[in-house]
Amino acid sequence: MKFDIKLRAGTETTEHRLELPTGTANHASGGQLQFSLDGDATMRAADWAEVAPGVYSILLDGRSYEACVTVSPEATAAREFSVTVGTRQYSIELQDPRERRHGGITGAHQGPQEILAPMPGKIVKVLVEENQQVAAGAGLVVIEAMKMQNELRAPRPGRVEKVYVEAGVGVETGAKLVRLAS
Amino acid sequence: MKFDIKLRAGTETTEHRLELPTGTANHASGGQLQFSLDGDATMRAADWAEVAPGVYSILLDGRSYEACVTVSPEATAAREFSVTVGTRQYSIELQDPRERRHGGITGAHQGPQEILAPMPGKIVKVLVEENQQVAAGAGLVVIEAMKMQNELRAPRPGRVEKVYVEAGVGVETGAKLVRLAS
Amino acid sequence: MFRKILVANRGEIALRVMRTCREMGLATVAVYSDVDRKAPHVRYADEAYPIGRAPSTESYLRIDRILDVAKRCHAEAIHPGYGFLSENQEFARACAAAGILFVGPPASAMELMGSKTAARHAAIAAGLPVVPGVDRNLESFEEIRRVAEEIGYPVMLKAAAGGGGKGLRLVHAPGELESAWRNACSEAENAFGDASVYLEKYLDRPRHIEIQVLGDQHGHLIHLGERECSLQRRHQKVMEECPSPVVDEPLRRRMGETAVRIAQLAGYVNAGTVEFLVDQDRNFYFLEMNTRLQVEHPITELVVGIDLVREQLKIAAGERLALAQDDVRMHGAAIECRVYAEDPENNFFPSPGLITRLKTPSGPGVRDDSGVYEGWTVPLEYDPLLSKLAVWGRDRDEAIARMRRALAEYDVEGIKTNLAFFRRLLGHPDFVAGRLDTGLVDRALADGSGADRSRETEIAAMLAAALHATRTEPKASVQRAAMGESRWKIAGREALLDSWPRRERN
Amino acid sequence: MFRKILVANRGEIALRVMRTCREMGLATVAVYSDVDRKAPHVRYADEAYPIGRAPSTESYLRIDRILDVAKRCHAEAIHPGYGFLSENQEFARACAAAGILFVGPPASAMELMGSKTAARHAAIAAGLPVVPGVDRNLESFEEIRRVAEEIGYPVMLKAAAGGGGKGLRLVHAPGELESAWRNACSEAENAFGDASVYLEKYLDRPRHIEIQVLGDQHGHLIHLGERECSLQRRHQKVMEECPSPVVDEPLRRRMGETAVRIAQLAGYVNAGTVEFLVDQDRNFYFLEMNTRLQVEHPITELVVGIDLVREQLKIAAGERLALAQDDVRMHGAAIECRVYAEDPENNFFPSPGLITRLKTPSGPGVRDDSGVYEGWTVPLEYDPLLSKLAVWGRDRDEAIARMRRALAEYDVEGIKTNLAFFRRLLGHPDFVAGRLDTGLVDRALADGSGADRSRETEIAAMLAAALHATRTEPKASVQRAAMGESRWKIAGREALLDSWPRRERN
Repeated sequence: MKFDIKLRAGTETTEHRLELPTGTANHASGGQLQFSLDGDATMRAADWAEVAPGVYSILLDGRSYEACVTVSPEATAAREFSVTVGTRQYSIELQDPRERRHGGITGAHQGPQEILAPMPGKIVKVLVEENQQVAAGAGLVVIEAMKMQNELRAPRPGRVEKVYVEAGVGVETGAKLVRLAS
Repeated sequence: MKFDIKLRAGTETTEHRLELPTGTANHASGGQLQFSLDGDATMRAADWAEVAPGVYSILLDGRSYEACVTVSPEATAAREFSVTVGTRQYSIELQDPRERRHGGITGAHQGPQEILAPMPGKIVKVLVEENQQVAAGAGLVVIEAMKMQNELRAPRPGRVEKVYVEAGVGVETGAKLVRLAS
Repeated sequence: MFRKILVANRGEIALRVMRTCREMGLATVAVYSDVDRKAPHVRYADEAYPIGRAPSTESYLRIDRILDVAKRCHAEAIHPGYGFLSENQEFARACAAAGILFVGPPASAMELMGSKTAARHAAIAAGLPVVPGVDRNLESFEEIRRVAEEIGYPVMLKAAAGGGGKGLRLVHAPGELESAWRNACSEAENAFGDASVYLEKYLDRPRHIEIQVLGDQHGHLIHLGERECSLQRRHQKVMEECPSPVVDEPLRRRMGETAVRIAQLAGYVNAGTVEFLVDQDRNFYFLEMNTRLQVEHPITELVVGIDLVREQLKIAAGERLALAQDDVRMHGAAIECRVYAEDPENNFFPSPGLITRLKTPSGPGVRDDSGVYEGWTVPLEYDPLLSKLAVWGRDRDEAIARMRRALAEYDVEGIKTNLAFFRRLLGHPDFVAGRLDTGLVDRALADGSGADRSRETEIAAMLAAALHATRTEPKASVQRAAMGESRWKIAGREALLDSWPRRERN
Repeated sequence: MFRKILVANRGEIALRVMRTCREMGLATVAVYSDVDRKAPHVRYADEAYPIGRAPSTESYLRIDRILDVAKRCHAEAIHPGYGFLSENQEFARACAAAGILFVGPPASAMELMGSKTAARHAAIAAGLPVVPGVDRNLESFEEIRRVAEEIGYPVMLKAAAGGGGKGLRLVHAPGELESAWRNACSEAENAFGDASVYLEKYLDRPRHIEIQVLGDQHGHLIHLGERECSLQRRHQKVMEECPSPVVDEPLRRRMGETAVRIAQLAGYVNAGTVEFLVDQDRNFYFLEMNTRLQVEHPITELVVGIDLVREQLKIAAGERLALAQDDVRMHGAAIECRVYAEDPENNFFPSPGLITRLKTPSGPGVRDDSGVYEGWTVPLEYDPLLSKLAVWGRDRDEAIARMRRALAEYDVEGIKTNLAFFRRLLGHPDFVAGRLDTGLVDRALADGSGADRSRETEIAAMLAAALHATRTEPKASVQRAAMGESRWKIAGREALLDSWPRRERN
């Protein structure tokens, strides 16, 4: 099996290709595996064991890692995971090379930008009107959740093309709030 | 739904009949339910919620109970559960009345008695031979598990009809060790 | 001593109070809103009764319903925890009227100390030090502006009825004053039903140090030393420690005596906290009194070895304090981190939701006062405090090392938490050196998370993700099978799926 | 200080040692047997290496393999925990020969104190009190019988190389002597590879009280007070407390000074424990010295506020003890329960297996040093100790109340544990009154579990079982579907199943 991987650590993203022999991990809950990273000709060995659902103990040359794999709440791709190893957190997107050839990972979207609710909550106040020009950092909407009011700000300057919400309504994570035209 | 229940608390066993309206608990993970116990004409109400797989929070007239239901390791009947409520432990066997009519719960078995391994371990020593007469409390077999040697004793006097094991072999929980004839 | 007590709260503080009740043999009664049926405090209590819908104004703030439950189930006392009704005089009075013991100060003390301006008045009249400012509520913007000019910028706007950072605004320059005033009034109105604000001089990098007091109904008042609460974000405490690195025994005695005098002025009974600002020259100024248990009470418990909730309950039952001031001795050092459901990488936005995995720290010197469990859905209606993680060490260095270890053991998945933020804060040189002030948190945040990458760790992460993807996909096929396909057909397709990457290798 | 340490142990003690190592910034190395690949100590360590098959003689007792791992990964020190190789002189010598620090006493001290008869000789020679008995190994049954007659029954047979209750036999009358002797020899041979036994006078209801000592490599030795370990079953400690209810300050000083003298006789370095029997008149007799950390060390840590593992590591690195005898102060009271995988309702048979659910206690004053997790399969090859549950309270009563509360919060499903037994023991009037002796556990057991029934609790249990049966059965149908049946057919059959009990009602 081959995996094309986008790994995000903090603000940095790197791309990798990981190869595992077919059938690795299909049935057992642990064992030895061989892998090759980024086209390296020599395979490396690792020892793995699933110690709880989605939690993998991995020994790499004797070093002990524990990785907790969950499906990202904001996952858009089918195989996008949030992985915690000790105190480090990664966002990992897997793709098989064939899929990629037929479309694959697209670049960052340009043009109008949707401002989404970062959490569920209640809209307390809408600070802008449609067609209004806003500077980067200007307040757009105030959401209340968990007894805190949080002001969402414009990530860049632009024109408010659409306002989707009004004060008093409840929203879920990822709900569209405002569309900014560039 | 009706359930005929055998409830064991410590060494005491009592029998009960519990009636719930059909469909109770089929889909939701909690709610209100009505029940009648032991043929009581008036239904009582309870509030239930499954807070973790197999763990039920139950409010009975406001009193809060938490019951953890697991399948007994030594379960012989299909619906035999080990239930922990707070610090109390019960063994509960459910039967529907129809099944019971066609066979049901049988009484304690008389005649020869199989002595079973109470835990997995290694047979260290067999203290009896076939056809030997033993008194109640006589040592039969010594099993070692978790660094402790444990002597299994005869629950009643009798003749050793069969010895299934020999020193050095490993046994699983419930493995037959010795058969005692009365 | 009474036999049954209702805890008019939820989350970790309800559990923490119930734990001591159990140790004292008291029956506990929980109340819960619609979204809290499966909440830990409902599971833990001996009895539990519903009191309304999710918004706290329809449940945990409903005095009528809570008292109704208390009467129906014959609870003799009510512990309010903190937040919700804990500083509500009306509630204290209603309890008294219903013949139920309120575990807290008398309504009169709450009234005096509940208004920051009244508390300032009282302190000034008694000759005690307060932060320069005005000691009356300011109603009009004109008045605010004039007073701000008199005192000199920067100034701090504060809600008179406030607490918990709500209705607070720091104003650096005259141009910012009006919008800050509007926001503060509106937040104060929302949070406390009272829009009154007042004004104080803003001190440069002050330390926020508070004194725990304890008084019985027979006039005996003592203090239990200080807690340093200078580490704040948005005027909310995030991490506290005991003792304070700058408080020595003479300063502790002076601050403690001042705190006891303030409590005496108010006729204070039960547990309370007197907050001070301490400037760079170690002068201290009375700020306000919190007439309830504090979130950070565990670090005092760890260092003085006294269960504050147990003392609260005994005091409420009319018992005399068994402790004299000289019985209070501090041993070692304690630190508390407030573990919140919030996303430090996204401006600390709240992050309610399902906890899919929870691994909590334990072992030597670690105390986790949690209010959640794996499988619990943290509701969006309430405070985002998941747990108070506290550690004790023989000295401050041992406590810091232990907190780092505990934070490394802590893992919460499914929702975001501020654990990673604490890990960073505990490594900040100013924190390690004990140079604490209310701006340190922002400086630590500004330092950035750094490119602390580890190739081997990343490999482990990628292997785990690949293994997980491989292992979870066949299950998806089985689900498909349940929808009407033959298991054998699926098996054939899986074999195909398995083989194509091999072909891809060439 | 060294930088990397190998922990030659498993389970809760390996985790407990690694926790302190992490706090001190030391890299930790685990070793594991085949059945321990998923064990908590492997998950917790920075590095982990396999050392062989499940039986400890092929893994955790393999000095060669452990030293080989240590050399390969450049560990500078080895902590042996307790059990396994912790009291093995050969191991200590092999470490020294390999240039690796052994965290424990020198082999010479281990040798002297490791033989109970040699230790007795030394104590007698120094004029210290010992239990009447013979101070040499007895090889023949004839000799045993003669000595037993001399001392007078009851007598206690003990393995010379023993510990942990193995090879111990109490003999009340001459008729029981021979079979007891055979069993003791055989158990001693199995456990320690040495069949030697010796004989002691059996004291009537003695208390088992031990003193913790700590000595550095520079000749500085102190004691850290006592632990009461009188609650035993089959000569194994089950619950310990600190301080002892019968030890006052003068007795503590005398026992402490005696313990320090014994340690000095042995040239003792690092942490060790001197065990005494204390009779009804509070006379104390030296019993033996344990040349390692004890299972019950947490209660000393809680009461004196000193991390014993930290001290062990600093001593091993050659540091001087920073503590003088006067720095050791006891605060409050602590109790420990040894949570074992064993079935109190079935003669305490071991109960290894899969832990299907694990709920651990926390909150004020509770310390759970666990070596298991939910989903872990407790192997049958090793000690059944799952966790050391310890609590601290301001006094003994508060500690007892807290332990009861903690035990009520503890739930382990899938395997049997002795938790219910502890709940019963903590309610026994003799325990509550502090009347402890080595026979109390058996008396508490004999009192029976009582018919402590609660109808409402039983109703809750039955409702939960019925709900669970109802909710889990449809899943069985889905599994059937995956084997080739149409989902729709199943749905039809389920409807039938659901409806028939209704018909039955008539």
